[in-house]
Amino acid sequence: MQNAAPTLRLEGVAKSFGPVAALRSGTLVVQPGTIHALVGENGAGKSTLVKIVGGVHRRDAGVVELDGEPVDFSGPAEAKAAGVAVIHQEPASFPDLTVAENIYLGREPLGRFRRIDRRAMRAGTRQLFRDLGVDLDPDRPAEGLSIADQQIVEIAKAISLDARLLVMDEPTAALSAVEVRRLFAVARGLRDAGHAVVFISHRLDEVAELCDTVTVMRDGEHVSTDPVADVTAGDLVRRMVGRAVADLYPKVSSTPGEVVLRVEGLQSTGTFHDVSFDVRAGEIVGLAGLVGAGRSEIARAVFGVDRYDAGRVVVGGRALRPGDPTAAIAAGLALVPEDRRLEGLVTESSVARNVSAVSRRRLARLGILLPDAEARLARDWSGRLAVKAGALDAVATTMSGGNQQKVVLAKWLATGPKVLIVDEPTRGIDVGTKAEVHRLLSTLAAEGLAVLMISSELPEVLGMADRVLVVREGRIAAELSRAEATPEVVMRAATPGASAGQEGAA
Amino acid sequence: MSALLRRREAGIALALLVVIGVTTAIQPGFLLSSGGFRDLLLTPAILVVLAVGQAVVVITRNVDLSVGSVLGLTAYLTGRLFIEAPDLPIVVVALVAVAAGAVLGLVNGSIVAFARVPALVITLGTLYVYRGIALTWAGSDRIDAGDMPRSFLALGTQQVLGIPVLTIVAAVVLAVVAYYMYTARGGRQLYAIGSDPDAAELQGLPVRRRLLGAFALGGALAGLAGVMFAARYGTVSSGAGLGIELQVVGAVVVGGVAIFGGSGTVAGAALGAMLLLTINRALPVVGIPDFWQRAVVGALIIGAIALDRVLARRRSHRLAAERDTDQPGEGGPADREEANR
Amino acid sequence: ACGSGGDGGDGGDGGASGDVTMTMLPKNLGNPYFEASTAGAQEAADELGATVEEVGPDTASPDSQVPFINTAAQQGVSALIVSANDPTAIGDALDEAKSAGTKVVTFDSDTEPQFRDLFVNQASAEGIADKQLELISDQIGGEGEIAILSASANATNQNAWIKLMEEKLASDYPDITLVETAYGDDDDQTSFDKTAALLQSHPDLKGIVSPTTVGIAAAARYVSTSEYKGKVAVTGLGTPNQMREYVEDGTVEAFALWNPNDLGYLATEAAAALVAGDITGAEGDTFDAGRLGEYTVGADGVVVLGEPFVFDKSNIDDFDF
Amino acid sequence: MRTHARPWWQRALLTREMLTVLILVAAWVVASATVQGFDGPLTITYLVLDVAPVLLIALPMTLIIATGEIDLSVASVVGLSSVTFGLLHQAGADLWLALPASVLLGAVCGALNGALVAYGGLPSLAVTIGSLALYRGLAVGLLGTTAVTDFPESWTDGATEKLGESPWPAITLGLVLLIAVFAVLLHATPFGRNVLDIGRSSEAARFSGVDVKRTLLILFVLSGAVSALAGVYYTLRYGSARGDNATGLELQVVAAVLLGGVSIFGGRGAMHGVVAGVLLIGVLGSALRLEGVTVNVINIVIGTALVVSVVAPRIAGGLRVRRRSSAGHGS
Ligand SMILES: Nc1ncnc2c1ncn2[C@@H]1O[C@H](COP(=O)(O)OP(=O)(O)OP(=O)(O)O)[C@@H](O)[C@H]1O
Ligand SMILES: Nc1ncnc2c1ncn2[C@@H]1O[C@H](COP(=O)(O)OP(=O)(O)OP(=O)(O)O)[C@@H](O)[C@H]1O
Ligand SMILES: [Mg+2]
Ligand SMILES: [Mg+2]
Repeated sequence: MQNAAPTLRLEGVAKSFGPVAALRSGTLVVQPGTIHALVGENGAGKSTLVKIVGGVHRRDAGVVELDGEPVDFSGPAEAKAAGVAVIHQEPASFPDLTVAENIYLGREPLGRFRRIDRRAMRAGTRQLFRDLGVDLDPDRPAEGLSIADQQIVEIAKAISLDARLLVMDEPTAALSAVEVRRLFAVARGLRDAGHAVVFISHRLDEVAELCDTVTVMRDGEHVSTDPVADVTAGDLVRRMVGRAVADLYPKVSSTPGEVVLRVEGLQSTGTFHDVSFDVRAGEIVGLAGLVGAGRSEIARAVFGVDRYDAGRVVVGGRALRPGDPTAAIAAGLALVPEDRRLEGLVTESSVARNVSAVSRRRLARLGILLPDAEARLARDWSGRLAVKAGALDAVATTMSGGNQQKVVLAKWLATGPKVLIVDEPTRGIDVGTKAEVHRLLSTLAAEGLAVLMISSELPEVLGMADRVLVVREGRIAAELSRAEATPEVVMRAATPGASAGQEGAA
Repeated sequence: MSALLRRREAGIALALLVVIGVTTAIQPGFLLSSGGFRDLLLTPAILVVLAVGQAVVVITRNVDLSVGSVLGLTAYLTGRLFIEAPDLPIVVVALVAVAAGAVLGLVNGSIVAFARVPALVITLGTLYVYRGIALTWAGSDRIDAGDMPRSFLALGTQQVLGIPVLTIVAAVVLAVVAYYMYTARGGRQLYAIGSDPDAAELQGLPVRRRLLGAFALGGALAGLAGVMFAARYGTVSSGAGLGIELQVVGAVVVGGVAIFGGSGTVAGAALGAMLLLTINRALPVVGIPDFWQRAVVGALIIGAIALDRVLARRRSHRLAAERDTDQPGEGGPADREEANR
Repeated sequence: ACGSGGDGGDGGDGGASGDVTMTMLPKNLGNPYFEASTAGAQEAADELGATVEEVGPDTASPDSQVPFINTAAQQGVSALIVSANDPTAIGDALDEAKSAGTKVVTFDSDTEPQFRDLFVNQASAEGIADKQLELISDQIGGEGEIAILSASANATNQNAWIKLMEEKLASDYPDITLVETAYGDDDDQTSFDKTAALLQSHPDLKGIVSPTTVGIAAAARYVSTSEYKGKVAVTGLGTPNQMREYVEDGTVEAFALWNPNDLGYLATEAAAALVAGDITGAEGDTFDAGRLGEYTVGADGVVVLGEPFVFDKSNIDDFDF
Repeated sequence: MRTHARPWWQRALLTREMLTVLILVAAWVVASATVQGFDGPLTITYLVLDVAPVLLIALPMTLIIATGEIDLSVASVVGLSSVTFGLLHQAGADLWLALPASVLLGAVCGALNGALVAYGGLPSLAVTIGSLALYRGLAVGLLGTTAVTDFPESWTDGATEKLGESPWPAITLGLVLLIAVFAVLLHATPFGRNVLDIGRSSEAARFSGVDVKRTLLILFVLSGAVSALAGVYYTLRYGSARGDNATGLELQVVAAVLLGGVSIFGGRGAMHGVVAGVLLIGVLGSALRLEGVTVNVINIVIGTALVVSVVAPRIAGGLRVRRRSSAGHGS
């Protein structure tokens, strides 16, 4: 159809972070005047690809061309100058600056004597917001903006660049329906003006509605590229998650025992509402849902690192003091958090120190903690979990993501918990290690541990859980038995758009 | 936000007015005598200039503890220049001292920006080094009033239309820097860097260049403060400005500049400096022995930081509450259905 | 010289004629008053064939002199000549030095008597107090409010003079009231600002007495450029070089001081006499102090330089220190 | 799995702290050989007596900086405790009562700092600049121009008394004991591990059940109490309780701790490094003074050492990283 060079062409682009290969072979061709969808599971490498296009990361290998010209950006400023506007998945706004300043930072309209023309800036911001149909005060600080509003600001910023290529990494994850419609209108306007747009979303209905072409990625590699009209949502899901599930999920069946964890009417204003469920000994309960649905917040509140407004958490028959992780640990809770590098591990510390982090008090004799006791515990647990590290005093930063994850698991298992909450236990972990982690969880459950597993990877939830709770927009939208839980049913329950018409049918 | 900040500065200004008002009521000469009025304006001039420079550095999430030593060095340099080269015009001498200050600031800035090491440690180190250089150079020598030209010393006390020259200098510095911080792209970028240094890199801002600029400006203003010191006090020994750094940081903090960068204004810092020194002068007048002054100043600093935090908490609570009313729990899905039809 | 100095010190009074090493320790460096006294010490040392080295802290805080006293003791210098920042804080260190064989002479500002062998006093405390009251009384016409601008709140010598002045005022000058004593910490800036505060808090102030060279210069500078010039008298103790400007422009009529050069000279001569064993510091001991003639040790081991000298427009240009 | 990647001697020697220790040893050896009077017995006596306050305060300061916070009010607490001790003595209180009372007051001062930082969430740098002025102001205000000096000789002598015929002051025993206590606290207790974890990632520590706020509060209380103890020592050593005692000491303490290899960002630090850092500043000062070098040059040397001690590892580290990445590029 087009003879001109594509606006963006990536061929075999690769990027690794230490041992993690985030992108193995990224391939993407975006024609001018089209909206191109990029879909794939969590961790498929979409954001990494986007960051390379936006000059945030430098690729390890492969080709990147803009309008047929090879480019190699050394920084975001260069990409911007070359006409690439990117809305990143995690917006980085400056909380102390006003909304308008955030949008125009570094390229403020100048008046006389090269001074910032605030009136023009405000007017420009208003116009942008009018186009997007939102009502935001350009003069309010970015601090305290909701994720949705932050996203709007990012979108406005990107649009105001009037770039030839606009990349949007999950821009709609937090937007309301009205905002989404406005955004789509703006995106179509850009397309019709001949700009190229890349659109990333986990919502396949949005893809169908907005996009012309769709590229599927899996495990850092390109899977397929088709006109949207030629593929069904079912095809896309299959391509995204299609892999040999049998090996990956060595589920050992067990008979659930007593209820160990009971959550009653948990509520945190603006985040989740009326969340009630329980987890039995020997049972793996999966918590499925879209990114941003509030599953992590629920887990954090249960464990006590976040406060909540109402409800209670009962472990082994006794209510926990809210907001007190120490009490939760004493009661037998363990949380393997979502963000390994920030919350799960003290990355600057050694394996031994990390493994013993929670058990220290118990290890100490007369208040003195002997290095030997620490080393013994660490050797014991890292052996059982087959942690691969040079030595026990290897610093956690030097380890692969999978091994880091095992260290976090080891740390919590060493406390002998009754309930193990794992949040995205295999995010960013290679397939082999993934299977090991699954086997471990399965075995532990079989030994009587109660496991609450949050995962954005459907196959993982379906392959591992005895029961699946689906969270949608901060509420438990469905509870499914292992038999009931098929990818289609879970996806429909989880997706705000898809649910209404079809829930009854499921 | 500017409305809130304006309120913050208005608060300090109000406190300043209250202090002046109460003191004047007890001792009318504090404000109403010509000397009282002059000192009210003149005394804070040097600290204001230092606070303006420090505020710019603190806004970028750094700090410069070496300003007292830079002041000492440049004040002595000023005197020395008058002795060594009596024919040099005053303006040239002042410019040389300011340039020297800028260079010293640039040294700090380069180490911080290029080696990516914490400014607190580096400027603590250069605090010792610069002071050591001043001591080595000056020894027991002291610049006396007689060593400097009358016309220069006159600047220290002279008034134009009833306003002391040094106060005018401080006001001009404040106006220029405030204008830059508010209206220039570079100024806003300094705020952005302090607000979130990583995001600033991600946005492709010239972080290094801006940091160098901020430290150089801080140094240059400390140099200017050195010149003002020489003019005002008429004597300079190697100890000039000893220990003033904590007072400067205190003034900046009282003035509402967050120590972790990104917020606050130079005008606030200047008001903070005026408030601290005016309180200092007011206490003996209202009958509190001057021994207690530091305690009052310390309580004031702590109170100011705590107040800032309370205001910030209240603000973010309010913003969060707004968010909740914007997005009622049921609204989202309903809207979405509608959109998808 | 340094090397053999260490040996010489061990014997105490052993080899005075040999290598006599002395350490001059002013309150702090960067003070022209002490620059002059060190010059005097140097002159005396040259005449005696001894060596004198000036060391000192950068601030006049109570404990900052201690490491330098310790160093002198380690070096085993023959004598230590010190102007004390605090009457007791350096006492132990001086004791240590004395027990290592070092002779200790205080000058300008004394410690408690047991810590030193000799105190070379610039003038008797009474003499200094009287002279300053005489000056201020003359300048304000014998009546009105006055204030004192002192050095640091703990300065021994200043506090002694201030106490004597207060007593004398009560008894001999009934029409003069002392309304406040402020402390400028011997810091230009502080003294300057304190002068401003004094003038403001006391609108009827007629005169300021500053018994410290830093204070009087700062006070004079403030007054010289203010509305108070010619209305408020400034006097006290100052050096001619610092005060010349203000005497010439009429801010200051007259002020007093001894010659700090002579003070350093005398202290060094006294120290040498101690080292040589000519005197022990007992009352009635006499020694020859070079160009200054013969001096006698008074009660409590005090040697008095002489009466303070008054500088005014007529004579100030004859001096350069 | 092996417990350690490198043999013990490498682990012990190739550390940032050991660098300070080695420089200290080198400085000592060079000074003994070349500086007249340095090898005498008085050197040790004076060194211990002079560094004692800095050393004492540096112990809790190490823990505080290891969490990524700072306490600039320590010298003012020294002053305030000195004044309290003096006033209590003047009021006729027994010194055995005045001593714990002063230390308790220091703990209260520290608790105020700690509460504001930990529970108020305020930046410690700003808070303690404020309390630096506040506590000093109280100290100076309480005593005014006066000083309390008439302490019983048995007490003042105790501060400088030597152990028998040796050059070591008796307080050495107390110092060594406290160093040992703090070293064990930091290196061999769960509490110390928590402290370092907070410095490295307070978020991860919180997720591991560490009560970050309580830990910070405890550290500031410790800092206040030990500073107050140093204040009593100061008072007795100089025989003089004054409001301005130890003015400016806070920057010396911070400089010594950083020189000892503690990271200002927190998470890294060892007691032997800090002790060596404190001693190094003492030895340099002592040797340079004996050489007749004046205070100005000593300032320059200390300041330069501080800058170099943070920049040098950074440059070395940067080079290592760059070399590794360029190697990766080649392969
Ligand atoms: N800082 C914040 N301010 C406002 N809202 C927030 C903030 N963080 C999260 N939220 C909201 O809270 C909800 C839950 O988000 P969260 O990312 O925890 O969900 P999740 O289901 O755990 O997703 P993920 O798969 O990414 O872990 C979302 O609606 C999000 O918009
Ligand atoms: N800075 C980094 N360091 C180490 N690993 C990283 C880094 N950034 C991404 N990864 C890893 O690279 C992989 C791909 O991540 P990426 O963010 O590109 O996925 P994605 O497709 O955008 O997923 P999502 O849909 O959840 O946004 C993941 O395994 C992730 O953990
Ligand atoms: Mg992504
Ligand atoms: Mg989550």
